[in-house]
Amino acid sequence: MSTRESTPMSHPSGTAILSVEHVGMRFGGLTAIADLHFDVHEGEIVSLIGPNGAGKTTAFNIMTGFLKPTQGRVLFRGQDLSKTRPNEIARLGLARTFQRTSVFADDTVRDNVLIGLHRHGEVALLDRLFPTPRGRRAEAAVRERADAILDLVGLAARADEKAGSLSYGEQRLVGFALALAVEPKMLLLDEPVSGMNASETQGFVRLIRKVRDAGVTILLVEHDMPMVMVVSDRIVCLNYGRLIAEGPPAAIRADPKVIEAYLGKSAAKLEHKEPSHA
Amino acid sequence: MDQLLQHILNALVLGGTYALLGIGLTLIFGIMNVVNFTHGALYTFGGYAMYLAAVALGLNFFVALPVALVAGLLLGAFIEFTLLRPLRRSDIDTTMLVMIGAGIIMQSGTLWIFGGVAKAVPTPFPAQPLVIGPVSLSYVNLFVLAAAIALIAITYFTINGTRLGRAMRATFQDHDTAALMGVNVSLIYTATFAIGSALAAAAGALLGPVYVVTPQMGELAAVKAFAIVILGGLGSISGATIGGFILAFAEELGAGYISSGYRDAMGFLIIIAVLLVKPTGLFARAERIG
Amino acid sequence: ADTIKIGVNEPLTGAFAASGTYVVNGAKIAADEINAKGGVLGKKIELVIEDNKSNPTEAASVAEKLITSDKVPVLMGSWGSSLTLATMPKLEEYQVPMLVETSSSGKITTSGNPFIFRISPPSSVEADAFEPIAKKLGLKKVDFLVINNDWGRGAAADFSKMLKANGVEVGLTETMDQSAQDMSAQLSKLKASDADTIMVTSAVDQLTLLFKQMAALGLKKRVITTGGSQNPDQIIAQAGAAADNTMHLTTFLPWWPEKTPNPEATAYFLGEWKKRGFEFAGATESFRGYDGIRSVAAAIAAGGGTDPASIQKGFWKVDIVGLNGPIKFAKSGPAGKESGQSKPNVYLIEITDGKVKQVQLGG
Amino acid sequence: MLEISDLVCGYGQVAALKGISLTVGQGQLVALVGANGAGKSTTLRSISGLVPARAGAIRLEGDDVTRAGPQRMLRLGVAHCPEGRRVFPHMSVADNLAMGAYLRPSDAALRDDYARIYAIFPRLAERRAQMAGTLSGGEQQMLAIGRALMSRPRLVLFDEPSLGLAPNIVEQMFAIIGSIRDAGTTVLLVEQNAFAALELCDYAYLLEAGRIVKSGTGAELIDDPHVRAAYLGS
Amino acid sequence: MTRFIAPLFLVVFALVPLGLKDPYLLNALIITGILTICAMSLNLLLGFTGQLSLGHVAFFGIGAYVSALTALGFDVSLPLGLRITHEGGSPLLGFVLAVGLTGLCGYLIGRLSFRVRGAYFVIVTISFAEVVRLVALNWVELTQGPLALTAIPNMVLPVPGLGDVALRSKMQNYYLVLAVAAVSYLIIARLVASRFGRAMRGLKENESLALSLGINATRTLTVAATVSAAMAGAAGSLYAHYIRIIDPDVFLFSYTVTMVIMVVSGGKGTLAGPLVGGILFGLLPVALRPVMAPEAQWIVYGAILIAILFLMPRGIVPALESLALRRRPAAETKSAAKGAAKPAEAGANP
Ligand SMILES: Nc1ncnc2c1ncn2[C@@H]1O[C@H](COP(=O)(O)OP(=O)(O)OP(=O)(O)O)[C@@H](O)[C@H]1O
Ligand SMILES: Nc1ncnc2c1ncn2[C@@H]1O[C@H](COP(=O)(O)OP(=O)(O)OP(=O)(O)O)[C@@H](O)[C@H]1O
Ligand SMILES: [Mg+2]
Ligand SMILES: [Mg+2]
Repeated sequence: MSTRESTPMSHPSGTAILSVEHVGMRFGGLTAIADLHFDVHEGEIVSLIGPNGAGKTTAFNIMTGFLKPTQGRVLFRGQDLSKTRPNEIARLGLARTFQRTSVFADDTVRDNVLIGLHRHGEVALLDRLFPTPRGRRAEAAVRERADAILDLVGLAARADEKAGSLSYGEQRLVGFALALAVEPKMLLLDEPVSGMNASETQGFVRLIRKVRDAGVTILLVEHDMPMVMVVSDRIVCLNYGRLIAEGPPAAIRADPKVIEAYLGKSAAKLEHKEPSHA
Repeated sequence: MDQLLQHILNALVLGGTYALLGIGLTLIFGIMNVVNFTHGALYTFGGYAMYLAAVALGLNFFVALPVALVAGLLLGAFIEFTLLRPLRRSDIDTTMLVMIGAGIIMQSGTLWIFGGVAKAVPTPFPAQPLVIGPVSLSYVNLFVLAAAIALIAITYFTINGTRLGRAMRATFQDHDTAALMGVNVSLIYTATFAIGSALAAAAGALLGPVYVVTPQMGELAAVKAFAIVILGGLGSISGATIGGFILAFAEELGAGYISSGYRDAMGFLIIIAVLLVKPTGLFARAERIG
Repeated sequence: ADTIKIGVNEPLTGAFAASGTYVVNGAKIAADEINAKGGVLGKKIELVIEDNKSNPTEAASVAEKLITSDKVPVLMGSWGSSLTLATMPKLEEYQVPMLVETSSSGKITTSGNPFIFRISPPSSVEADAFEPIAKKLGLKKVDFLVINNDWGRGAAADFSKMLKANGVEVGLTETMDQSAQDMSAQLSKLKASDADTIMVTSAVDQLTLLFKQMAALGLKKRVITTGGSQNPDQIIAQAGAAADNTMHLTTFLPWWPEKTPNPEATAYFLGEWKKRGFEFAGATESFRGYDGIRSVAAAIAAGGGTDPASIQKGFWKVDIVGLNGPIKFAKSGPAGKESGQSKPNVYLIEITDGKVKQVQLGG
Repeated sequence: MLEISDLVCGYGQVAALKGISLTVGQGQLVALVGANGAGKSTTLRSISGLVPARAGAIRLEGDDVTRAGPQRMLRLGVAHCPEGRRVFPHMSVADNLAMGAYLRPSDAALRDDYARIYAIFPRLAERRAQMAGTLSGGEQQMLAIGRALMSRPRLVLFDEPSLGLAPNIVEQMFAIIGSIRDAGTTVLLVEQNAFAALELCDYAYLLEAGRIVKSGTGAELIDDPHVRAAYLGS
Repeated sequence: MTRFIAPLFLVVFALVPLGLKDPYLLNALIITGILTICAMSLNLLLGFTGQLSLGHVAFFGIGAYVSALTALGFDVSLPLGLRITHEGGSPLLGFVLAVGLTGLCGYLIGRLSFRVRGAYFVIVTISFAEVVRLVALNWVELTQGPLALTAIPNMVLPVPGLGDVALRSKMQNYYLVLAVAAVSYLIIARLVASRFGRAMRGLKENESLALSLGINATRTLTVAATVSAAMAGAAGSLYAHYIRIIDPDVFLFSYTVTMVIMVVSGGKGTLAGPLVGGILFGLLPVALRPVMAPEAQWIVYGAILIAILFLMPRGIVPALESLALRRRPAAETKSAAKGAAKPAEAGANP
């Protein structure tokens, strides 16, 4: 179950930005994750796949401090996250989206992003208590940033609507915009394209590539195999909380263990469809 | 030693009454998510209903009790129908405030109708206490404890073991989806509030004869009920029961051995302590993120 | 004006509603009686009754309203001590006198407010009156169980002092919250103590509960209540046999009008009380309102004017016989700014077999 | 079996459906595809009575059910498996399934139904007593599907049933939906996995911005250049 | 439109005493003003962070006691033979200490109780208030317990050229309360408009999402609790020096209920809401008093409260806002009404 030795070689340039070190998580009698161990390198897009209930979201929750592992630890840019709280982790530059749509439902889409940008427009107490020109300028700058982010994800037209009234797929984009607002060094995306059709998914692939090219490392959980295969530099596969395979897409696609536990017959289709995505 | 025994016995009896106070509220506050400021007034209502049935109408004590309970049921249904139903989609603070308004009206109405002078409800139980060695206990308290346990058991079974109970839980977790399952959501709202109210009224009807009935009797009772419900974990019947006993023991022993001036503080100190150690209450339910 | 207004500041809603209503009913009887006899200084008196909601802030506001909007030259109020204390700065501000009919806190007459005239006994006065009785009863050791407010605390302090001075041992002092219904913890503790007597101070509702719970716990000690708000008939009706053999310090004996200091007035008051359809039980509390208004009327008559200053002067000249003894104000508090305090009679009664009987102490 | 004509409905001031008409024949599997926000979920919600129609009519086997509430629709045999799982989080897996059979509590066949659902999704059998809110996303989706089937519907409305499911389970799920149809149950399917849905269905509608813009057999839509570009990603 | 409510109120209420000479009404306005300050401070918690404090009266009461004891002096013995004697000092110092100490209490309560949220926070605050009340009641040596602190001096302000001026008249106290209210409003307004305000909003709506965006829940909520408590403490201090007697009844639960009524009826989470609700429910009892029997006053009070919420479930100010919106071109009106199904909302995952 340890295929990880290959990674340093396949990524000679990369230093590990995130290391998951022998993490285990138990809920009562249930082992959700057992001895999970892998690295993500700077600038990579890595996918974490596995059957339903394999422990992917739980792994995200551990990496972002929402759960404390019962065993092992996570390092982000060399820093141990064991005692770090979720908001501090976000400030360190590790942002995430949620599998379940998660937006500030009563606020407009723009206000959502503004909340995400809460660290910007840091103004002095004086400017806070009295509406000084400096304070106003800072405010305008933040709004500009928010609009830029909305433009990027393609929600500019919906900026003034309540996030809660958007359709499911659109709310997922708001979630992504929120994560971008944190200006992360690394993004954890939990099923970002669920609820999107193939064309929308292609648009999203372009989007995350753009984000990656801007220097953001990406760890992706997704069940949309065509997308995973086309976008990932490397794939890590879990089953019952254990790592069962790790490697480049082609290897994973062909791995009998992965096919058996996860891909099913669709593995065959993937090969056949891949070129059309590239 | 004798004193300790007596304190423990007192606490058991008191715990039963506290548990009874708590379970009505745990339905409405814990399951329905309505911060029910009429709980105290419904408790008072039960006391006066008992007074009217037993003293004014001259009914037998054991007949008057179910009469008061049913009166509480009907009043609860009426409150839900007129005050809560139109605000079903409003947020919790809005309904809380409407309940505050209703509570004020009910309490002042009681004062207006019955005056401020306390009323006593006679019980058929012997005045002489049951003496067991060094400790003693009144029969009426014993009856209240038994009735409380019975009501708690019935409620527990209704919520956890029946189709109605399942529909209640489902409705307040996600009412749209419950409607998709074929649940008559409006009926469930009314029924839940009515049952919770009936339990509050039952507590008043049982305790009214033990104490006296006054327009203010519900105030302190309501605050304690909130404490009990939260101590035990929102929406948990067994939690509310245990919470009731914990509070009773804390108060009884606190007053007996620390200071009676701080008697009512004991319960609250325990609550603060428990929540600091276990922020989700004693009987938390599992949540997940992401 | 052709009437003289008297402001009445009482709790008609909230925790003390029952008591405030009793006092107001007594006050109305007095006002009607006075007016039927032609009023004071040739003018009818008019009660301006306001509810202070059992809340000190409201009590102060009500005083303000009565004085400034209704222009009353004199007030009666406000039942509870904290309610009375809250109105006192207003009296000073507007220089208007007030008759205090029920409150017991010592502070009311010792803080140097010359506009205060009180007919109810502070607990120190009650304790002094109890002194000879205590000796005769042969008390050895006394525990206290008191309501946790100024009244209960004051009683515990003053009675303890007096008892200790008389060589009586003082044991525990337990308190109970004003709205508490279950006192079994305190009672169990008292049951286990070695005192022979428990002195209890609280209002009638809580006393009823106490006696029932004492019976349930099998607590059989001598019980003496203080404070005069016991309303024995209600206790008998509601606590039944549990109230038997309890003793009560009281200031009014409506059971035997002939034994009261002013039999004629007592008979009239009780007659009216009954005529108006009130329950006899309330008379023990409402007589304060009756005596209060009569005292105010006497002050107006004695002062000879309807302005606050004349009435204030008039209070010092009041000398009438109330339902519970002579009403005559003695100076109390810092020199130059004394308040008036009248000293009523105090009696000891006992409940036996559901009947009230006076304990004759042969003195 | 189901006939919708000129249906208009929406939320607040927004009209999400601007007059759509579609027909689902008895025993058919009809797919409804469209972009995010097109109004697919709204269509299903208005059929099951969660969102009231503002204009137009919904007919079930000829009877007008435009104003029927969710309870009545379920009694008539229409089950709705909602978007985004919507399981009852603080109830066990078994209780959630029991809620699915709420309207036929004393049916003797209930046991078989549990057994059938557990057989389809063995993971649910393992987690019978677990609180549904703590299940993983995919597990919750399985539960939602199972729950909808518990009412033994004659018409099922599936809203993105493949959402969050692993590829092998998705495959299995499409097979199940096919077999439901084959067993005589009518299905109206909303899916983002448009290719699979169109391959499986008997007939399909394309919804854009609250209007039906195209309809035809699955194969016809798959071959349509606009559909290919906008929904199939090729 | 509702932006102008606060300045309008300020101007109107600054002019009121010039025309109004009735001391009773002035007194009612002063009390209302003090309670409105409390309501504004409660709104910072309830309206902007979504945390309901049903123990807010604790801060009001602590402020009152701290200020009164600072002015009156005290002499207490503590365990370990310690003894603290304080001679009595300036009421202004009392005010400053009241603000500081209640702020500190708010900070500590915030630190402790923001580990719990929602209903649990509610009960921790109720418990805190109840414990504080019982301490005030039972620690007779310090607080005189139920015997009350009396003869509290009026507030004293240093006025250039005049030295220290005791605020004895109603008018002076009125303007003092108005000034403190205005400053409180300004502080809250700026706080809420800042990035800090955005953090509060995020936490209120979806806490785990807010955390994932780097919002520091504990710090944000603690700052809100501290500011909120300090303002309630300031109001308590004003109260003590105005009424001039306090006893443990300043911790009455009904004051908290009044504050909640003011906030929610006016519109929680809006700046002007507590002002509108405060004035309305502060003066309503005054208006009802002359027209009906005491019990009926309460019943009408409750009925009006219910009627307001039936007509305007989100409160008066939000209702005015959406009325103003509706007047504008239809395109802009994505109305406030909450829609039916909300896909993102249901379920356990916060
Ligand atoms: N709080 C919890 N309590 C109990 N069990 C839990 C809890 N959270 C997760 N689990 C269980 O742990 C396992 C892993 O869940 P997780 O959500 O990480 O799966 P996943 O890999 O993200 O699956 P999916 O692809 O379906 O989203 C599941 O079986 C789930 O039921
Ligand atoms: N609760 C609501 N309140 C207000 N508007 C809503 C609400 N739900 C949906 N809408 C709006 O109605 C329109 C249609 O939404 P619907 O959910 O039906 O889309 P959909 O086709 O199912 O999209 P998706 O594929 O993203 O689920 C969208 O513009 C959406 O913003
Ligand atoms: Mg997951
Ligand atoms: Mg949808």
